[in-house]
Amino acid sequence: MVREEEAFRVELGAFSGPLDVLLDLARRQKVDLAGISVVALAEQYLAWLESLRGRRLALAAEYLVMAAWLVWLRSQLLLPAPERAPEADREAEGLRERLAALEAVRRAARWLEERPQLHRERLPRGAGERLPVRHEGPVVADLPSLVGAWFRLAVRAERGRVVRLPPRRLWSPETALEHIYRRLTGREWHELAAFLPPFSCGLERRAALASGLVACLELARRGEVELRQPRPFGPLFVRRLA
Amino acid sequence: MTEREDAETAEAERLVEALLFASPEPLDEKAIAAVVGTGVALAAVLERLAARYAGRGVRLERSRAGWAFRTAPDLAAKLARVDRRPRRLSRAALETLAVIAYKQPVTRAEIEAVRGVAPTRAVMDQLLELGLIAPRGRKEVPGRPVLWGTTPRFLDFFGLSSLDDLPRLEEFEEGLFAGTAARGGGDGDGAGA
Amino acid sequence: MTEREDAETAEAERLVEALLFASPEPLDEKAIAAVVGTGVALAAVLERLAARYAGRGVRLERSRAGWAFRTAPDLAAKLARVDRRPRRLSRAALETLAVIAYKQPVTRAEIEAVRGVAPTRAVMDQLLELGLIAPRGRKEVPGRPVLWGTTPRFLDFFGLSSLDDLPRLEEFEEGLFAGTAARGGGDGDGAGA
Repeated sequence: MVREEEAFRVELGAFSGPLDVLLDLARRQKVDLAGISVVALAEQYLAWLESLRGRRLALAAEYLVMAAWLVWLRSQLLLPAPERAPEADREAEGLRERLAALEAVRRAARWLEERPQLHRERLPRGAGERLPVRHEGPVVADLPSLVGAWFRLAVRAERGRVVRLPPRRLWSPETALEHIYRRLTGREWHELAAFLPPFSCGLERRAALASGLVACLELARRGEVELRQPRPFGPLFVRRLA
Repeated sequence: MTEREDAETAEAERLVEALLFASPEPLDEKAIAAVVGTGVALAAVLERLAARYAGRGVRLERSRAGWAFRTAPDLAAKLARVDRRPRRLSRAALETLAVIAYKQPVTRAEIEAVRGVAPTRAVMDQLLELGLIAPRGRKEVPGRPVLWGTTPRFLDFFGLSSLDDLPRLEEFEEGLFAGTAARGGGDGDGAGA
Repeated sequence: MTEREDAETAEAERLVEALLFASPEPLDEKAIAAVVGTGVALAAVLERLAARYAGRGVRLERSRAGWAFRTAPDLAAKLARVDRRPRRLSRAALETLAVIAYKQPVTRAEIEAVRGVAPTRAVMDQLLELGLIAPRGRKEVPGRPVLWGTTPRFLDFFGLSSLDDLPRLEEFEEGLFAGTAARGGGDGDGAGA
């Protein structure tokens, strides 16, 4: 594949690939393509290539592969018939056919080019109007989307209310530690909840409980208190060690 | 008018017709003259062209922006493309319906208070047309606004046997935030919803 | 035809006229029938409409892509500045398009075999973007290359009513082989032709 086609054309003029060059040279022989002399064509191609190299133009590999093949083909065709490689005549004929096919495609392309093209000779409606759409299909909705809509609204409403509340009161573990340590007296078990500040908001209470637990764990680590929880997720009890 | 003048006018009419057809915008007479040339009685050409299209499916219209072809207004309704594909309730309609379902009976103002925006006329009309909501009397406050509620068809539409089947946000909040203690009971509630 | 039928046909003609005027893209008879309804002899209506516009600045064209109004080609020179989108196809693009049109469905490798060079990415992109070609499945050979073909828009673009409007490729080859016997190669290699 000649990927460099576009870049290459700048250097080689209007040719898209070696076959294109050969077709152009063949047409300069001014005979029909079936009667074209492949030997002459090969020589013209090689001469053309030489002239490019003289101008130090970079050549794509494709052009050199074609050159190598033509050198071989020419040498074969110049031999007397009995000594030629049997495929040489076939190859020469194949080349003529390919050139004829390319020429036909080129003429077809020119024919297309000359058609009255859209946006060139035939203009479409410039200000197309968007026609209205009338929906007659059934309307569908499912329960999850209805419930989802409600939950989104409810949560948004809740958030809206939080903005109006005073900032959350949080009980830091340091405060909790000091508070519990000062109030924890005697040798009896006390429920941790008894030490919590009188927060009414659920979230603030839960946060304070967490801070209280952290404080108690720290006190236990220091050997100041011991902790007890009779059942999982049940109330926590704390008492001072002797 | 000589025969030649006649042919010229006819040719100018074709050109103006094509020009106005292909132009993305309306064209004023100056812009048309720039294409057609000044040797033509443009006003007469436009008049002839407008007359030719009178009563057709397309009309030549003149506005302040200029001349343009437009489909005849009486065809607008018939030209609508019919779309028979199922379509989902819009988000606005779903939200409005959800507020009515959960808070019924409610007034439009109460719906607006929850959603932040009032339901549009089109949304209310659609829900009414679908038979999902119905008026439930009036609220005895100044202005006596209509109270809205859901219909039996609403239950049908969403496959509910009663309004109690609608899951409440609180059930989920308990399950989500109250920790594992609440989980046992919360799960059972959820399954029934 | 009764008077009433006559009026109905006239009304259908107006409706089809408006519909086709409003659409920059061709509409096929199915799309037209979706708006006009099936109770109308659509083919006859379209025929009458096309006849009405014959010789005007705007013509009703028919192709496999459907029906569309287009400006008359003879006015092109004077309308050149109205449409700002004319884009010339490069020779490489036109040749590639010609190979696809004649040999479809065809792979890139097959296009390369004819032209001696593979179509570049830029050329394929341009043809795709203009909606002139489209993939037509894959060829069941190793690598399963994409097969390419032309679209209905290709017909509209070049003002063809169907692919049958393309001259046969052999017609373009005419003259290429003329006088073979007389010219029989100067160096002997042409003798076998």
